[in-house]
Amino acid sequence: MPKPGQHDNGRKVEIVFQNLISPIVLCFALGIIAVWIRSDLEVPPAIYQGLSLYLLLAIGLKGGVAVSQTPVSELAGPALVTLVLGFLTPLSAFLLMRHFGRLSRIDAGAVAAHYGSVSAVTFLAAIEAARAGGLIAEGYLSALVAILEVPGIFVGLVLARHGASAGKSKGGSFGEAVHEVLTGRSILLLIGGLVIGTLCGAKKVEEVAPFFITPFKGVLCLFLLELGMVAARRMRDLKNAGWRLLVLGTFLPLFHGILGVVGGLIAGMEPGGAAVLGAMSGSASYIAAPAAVRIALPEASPGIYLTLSLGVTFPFNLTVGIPMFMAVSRWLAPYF
Amino acid sequence: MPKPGQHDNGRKVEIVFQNLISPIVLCFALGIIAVWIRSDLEVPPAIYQGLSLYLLLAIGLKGGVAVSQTPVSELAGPALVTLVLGFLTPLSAFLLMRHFGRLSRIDAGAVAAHYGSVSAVTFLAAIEAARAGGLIAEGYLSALVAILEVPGIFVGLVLARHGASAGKSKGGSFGEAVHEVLTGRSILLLIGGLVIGTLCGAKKVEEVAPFFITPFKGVLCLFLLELGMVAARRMRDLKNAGWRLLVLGTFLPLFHGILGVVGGLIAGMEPGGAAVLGAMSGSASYIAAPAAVRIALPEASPGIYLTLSLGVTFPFNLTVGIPMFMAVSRWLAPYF
Amino acid sequence: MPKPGQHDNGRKVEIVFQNLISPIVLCFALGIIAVWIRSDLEVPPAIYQGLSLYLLLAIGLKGGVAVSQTPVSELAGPALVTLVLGFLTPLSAFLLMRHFGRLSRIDAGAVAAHYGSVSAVTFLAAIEAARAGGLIAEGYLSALVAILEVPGIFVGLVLARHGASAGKSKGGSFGEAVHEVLTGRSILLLIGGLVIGTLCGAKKVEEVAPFFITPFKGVLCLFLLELGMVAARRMRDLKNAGWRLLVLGTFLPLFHGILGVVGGLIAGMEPGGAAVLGAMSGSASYIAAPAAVRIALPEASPGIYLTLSLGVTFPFNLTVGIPMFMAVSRWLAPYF
Amino acid sequence: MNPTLKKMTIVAERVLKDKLIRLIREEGATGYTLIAVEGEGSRGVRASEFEGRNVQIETIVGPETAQRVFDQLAERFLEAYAVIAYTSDVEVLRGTKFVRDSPANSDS
Amino acid sequence: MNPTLKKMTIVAERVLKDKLIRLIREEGATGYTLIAVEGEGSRGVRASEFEGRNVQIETIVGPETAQRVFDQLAERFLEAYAVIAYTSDVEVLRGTKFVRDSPANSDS
Amino acid sequence: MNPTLKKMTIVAERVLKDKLIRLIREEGATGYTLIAVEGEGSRGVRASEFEGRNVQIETIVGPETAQRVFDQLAERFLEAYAVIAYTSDVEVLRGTKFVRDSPANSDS
Ligand SMILES: Nc1ncnc2c1ncn2[C@@H]1O[C@H](COP(=O)(O)O)[C@@H](O)[C@H]1O
Ligand SMILES: Nc1ncnc2c1ncn2[C@@H]1O[C@H](COP(=O)(O)O)[C@@H](O)[C@H]1O
Ligand SMILES: Nc1ncnc2c1ncn2[C@@H]1O[C@H](COP(=O)(O)O)[C@@H](O)[C@H]1O
Ligand code: NA
Ligand code: NA
Ligand code: NA
Repeated sequence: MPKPGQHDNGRKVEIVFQNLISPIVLCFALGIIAVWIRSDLEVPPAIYQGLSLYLLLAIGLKGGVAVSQTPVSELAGPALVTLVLGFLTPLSAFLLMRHFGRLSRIDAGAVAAHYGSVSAVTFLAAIEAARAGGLIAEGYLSALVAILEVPGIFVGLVLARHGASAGKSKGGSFGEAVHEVLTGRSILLLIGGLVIGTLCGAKKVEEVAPFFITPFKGVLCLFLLELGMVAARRMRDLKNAGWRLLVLGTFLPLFHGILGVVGGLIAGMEPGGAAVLGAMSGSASYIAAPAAVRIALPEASPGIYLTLSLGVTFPFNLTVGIPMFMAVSRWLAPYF
Repeated sequence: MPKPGQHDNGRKVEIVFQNLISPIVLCFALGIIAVWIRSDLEVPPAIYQGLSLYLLLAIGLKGGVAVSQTPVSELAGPALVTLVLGFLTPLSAFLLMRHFGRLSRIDAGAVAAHYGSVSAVTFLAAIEAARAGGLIAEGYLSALVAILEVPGIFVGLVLARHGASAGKSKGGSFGEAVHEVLTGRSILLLIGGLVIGTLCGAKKVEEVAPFFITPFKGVLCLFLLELGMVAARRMRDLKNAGWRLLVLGTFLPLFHGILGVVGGLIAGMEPGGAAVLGAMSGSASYIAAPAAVRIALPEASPGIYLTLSLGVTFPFNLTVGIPMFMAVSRWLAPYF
Repeated sequence: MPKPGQHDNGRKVEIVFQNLISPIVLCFALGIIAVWIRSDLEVPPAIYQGLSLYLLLAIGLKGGVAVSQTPVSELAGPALVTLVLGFLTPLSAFLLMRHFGRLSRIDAGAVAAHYGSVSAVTFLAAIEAARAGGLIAEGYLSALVAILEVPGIFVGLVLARHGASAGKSKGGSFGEAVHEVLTGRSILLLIGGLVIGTLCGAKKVEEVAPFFITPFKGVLCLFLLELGMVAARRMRDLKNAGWRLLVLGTFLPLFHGILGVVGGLIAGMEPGGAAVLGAMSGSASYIAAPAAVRIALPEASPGIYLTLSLGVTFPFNLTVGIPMFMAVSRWLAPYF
Repeated sequence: MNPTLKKMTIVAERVLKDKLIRLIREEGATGYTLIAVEGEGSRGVRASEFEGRNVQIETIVGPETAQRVFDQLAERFLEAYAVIAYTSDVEVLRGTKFVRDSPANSDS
Repeated sequence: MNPTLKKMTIVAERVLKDKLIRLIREEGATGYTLIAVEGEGSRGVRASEFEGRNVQIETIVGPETAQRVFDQLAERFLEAYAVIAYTSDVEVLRGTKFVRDSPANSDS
Repeated sequence: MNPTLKKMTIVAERVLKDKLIRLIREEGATGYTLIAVEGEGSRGVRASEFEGRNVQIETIVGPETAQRVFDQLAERFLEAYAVIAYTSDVEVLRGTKFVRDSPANSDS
């Protein structure tokens, strides 16, 4: 076992590089470039929706198979830690956004809902990075994605509502938002896939593996091409965001990420798994959260929460965050 | 060879279970649930059409390769039996719908056109069930799908027209319906794939297998997700259908299914193949038939024929019919 | 080594046949038939755009990997020859269209832009034909597609503009066309894929191979189904084209094709590679060129350039041209 | 210069697409625009998901053509199929392009 | 025979789709047609690409229903959401089909 | 309260999309809605299937903006490209939102 911190710098740089030069990251970059040079490239909305559907169902299936193969005793710790992260991270995001970021209660709650939830694509990129870096990431992590996706959104909404409930907000109802989140397509597909995977087990899922498992990473590339375009359009709004928000958009993923890594190691996960949990914890949702927030907090400004989650935190995690969580996890692992 | 009926019950239950706990059936269930909980899940129409296109072409290709490898002498019997089923089943459906179901001649003919034709997805699910149950199903069965698809529709239309021709019906012409059926996309893709597969043979189709063959079952899952949603929407109309139609919607598949199994065994097919032929015969079309009926019999009520074929018979076959045809075929096979 | 011309005829016929009876060509034929029999088959536009996106990115990726494995010294010759073809072929197309085809300067330039560029699908079909015929085609050929795609379009536009610049043309600006071509999605995806493939190298691209490489040929089949329909619609306009244009539509691919074969052999390519370069050189663009021409030369008639490139030259190459270039290349190779 | 014509909109189940296009062409329309739509009305009919959802056909025509198409729709399709149609007045850029029906040119 | 009704068009962010359909149904619309659209306005809001782009809802209604929907839109959605709405006069084939609102039948 | 404005509809080949959006923006439109359509007209032109089918642009504008866009279309695009355009009167919910053109505010 290497003494902590030893060859660390060399490896760290290498990991960063490994992470950046991958089809997934480069497709994201290609999407950004397409917007910058004003290309007429476009992924038809139907294709984009089809790809999301596929990715979410596939993540669920993989997670389900892993769950069916993991003893409950081994799952309990990580699941609990994930749940705790689902409550802690929106709270810290809310407080920082409110006091350092100077956002209104509504906007701070909206942002908190995003940072409390999880970005499935960041999760996937972290899984890949772990594999490329030779680290082991537990198969049941996809199940943790499902666990992490919901609570943070509710905590964010409750925080925002707490003051707003005094008659101010109209249009958005909390009940509807609950329904929206729980029946929303992303949760449905993720949980649906999870249940199907768990019920069917490895052998039966094997039969659909040539569609759901093997080509998965390639499909992710196509998806990231479009996501790059969306993020690039969001980045244009960065100039209106103010430096305080930009600082938080990079500090929050780091802070939550390291919380996640530590939590994962405490729960006894492998260094790779803890790093991935860090990436999940440090990521901000841009699928489930925006829809719920739009319903429950229509007065909150999407220009703030979407720009932060998609224009700042997502690319930050993809390029800096993930390799850093890997390095931190490697570095801390021997102490656990 | 097991004495007929011996371990039958144990196996039957196991087969039923095997059939129900599969990614395909569970994705169908997920679609149904999505509608029930009013999720905003939707498969974009373009994706759905793309999936159908893929499935039909792939079925054709596979069937074509099998045909190219099967001596004509071996094909002749099953093809003839299939043709006979294509005439018998719409007739029995018509008579039962007319006299027991108390439908008008037009509506009875419309329903007959659906039950006389075949549901490609039921066929596929049956193939999978056979494989999962360790039974052999002949490769040329896909070719029989193409044979079974057309005649039943015409018989149904002719039966409906027989009385209606007395000036009553306007708008829909039989000639147009013939054109619609024969040039309709489902037939075109199925026959087109069949011819391409036959001409190219196994070796050349091998080259496109990583797209058309290997991931096929996974694609089918996605398709069934949407089909579950469509069926669930149809099920809402069940309450208007009346108990007589519901009874027929489950009796017809059983009756036609057993006819198909017996026919298949007579033609010398393997027990698995006969069971699949049973499932085909017992299934009701919801791709080719509805379009043709809508053109030729616009007065017929889609609320009846679609609800029966998609809301009753399809889920019935998927869950009860197919395992039953397997069991019946196993049970009868020794007598042939 | 076989004496040139010896078993040639037998092999030639066999190659032609091999080329025609393939899933790719037959799917194209199925598309044509669908239009002829007025089927209601349609590939949803979103699917078609998704398929193009996939194909272009995949070609680029494959080319990039090949480039990363090829020493620059080996690439230089073929790249140079390709560039020369990119200038020669639009010029010859322009002169022939102007003087033999009797087109206006604008229309001749528009057609030249198409014949100077390259059809990615013809390239792919040629690659397949080479493989089926047991010939070796260099992996870096995809990179040459990118090199060949752009210059011919500009040469064509310049030729058309040369006279038109005298105030006549309005609406279309050359500058916009340059932007359109360089940022156009086809170039962006091709070059983007190329760069990603080169940067990532074989090992990392391997991870997305189950999506971008293995099923590629099958996806191509689906694409050709739609392309067959588009071409068939274009063929309807053939009667208005006049025999002079029809003659050129078959002469130009042959002429440019043989130029390409000879150029490839001079550059030291394998017979298979030279044949594919011939097919590229002989092909006419129908993705990048039409968009650029429509912007820069709106007065040019799409009825002429699209009908020629898609209704005449593409099917001609697919059925006659490619096998002929293979034969010519085999026949000439021993002399180099 | 910008003459007033009718914009006719027809929303119908997909299965009628080709027939409706033929109909409006025959009655004098010089063109049309097709939109893939979804919808719900009083009939709730859909031939099959596979056939796609509804189709909306928009065509700029002279008032006489509009009336003739209305009449044909009522006679041939309105009863048995899920179809609705309506017109509104539009002011068209270079409107002469859209009137083909010889006697109807002098639409009053 | 071809009575004049209102065609109301609502363009809104996708997330409102179900609510708006419920609203127009409740106010008396007998049906509607949905179109998937893209758009830009003064707010530039989009909940998420994943939710799809905007949705355009077109519904043929009597003038009273139209006014009520307008009022509801203004009260409940206009402020917080990206939504626009407008109406125009249309002449409808078999227009009786489109008026359901009992007292509003005699739209003045 | 619900002022009458113009709804301008432009149907054009895809390749013009960005130019047309820029045009209407420059002439004072505050927004627009885009629909992917198919169509046939007198020219039958399509740059390439790959580019997608036609595009329909709908924009709510004041009458002066509408006229200016009409003029620009006629001058710059009508001849060489497949494009049609028409306007109709619409009554808009909170219509002040849609009029930006400073001098044109008092559209007569
Ligand atoms: N009131 C309405 N407003 C707008 N579109 C309608 C309306 N009623 C029906 N439609 C459209 O017309 C189609 C057929 O209507 P129906 O014949 O009433 O089932 C529906 O699917 C809708 O797309
Ligand atoms: N002037 C306009 N003309 C046509 N559509 C518009 C206009 N303004 C806004 N829209 C549409 O309404 C949506 C919401 O607009 P807004 O609330 O202004 O952001 C936009 O995304 C457009 O689709
Ligand atoms: N009479 C018409 N009614 C509706 N749309 C039309 C009409 N004529 C042309 N179009 C649309 O405008 C596009 C261009 O027309 P054109 O320039 O005549 O080829 C067509 O592709 C149609 O989408
Ligand atoms: Na998070
Ligand atoms: Na049947
Ligand atoms: Na060329």
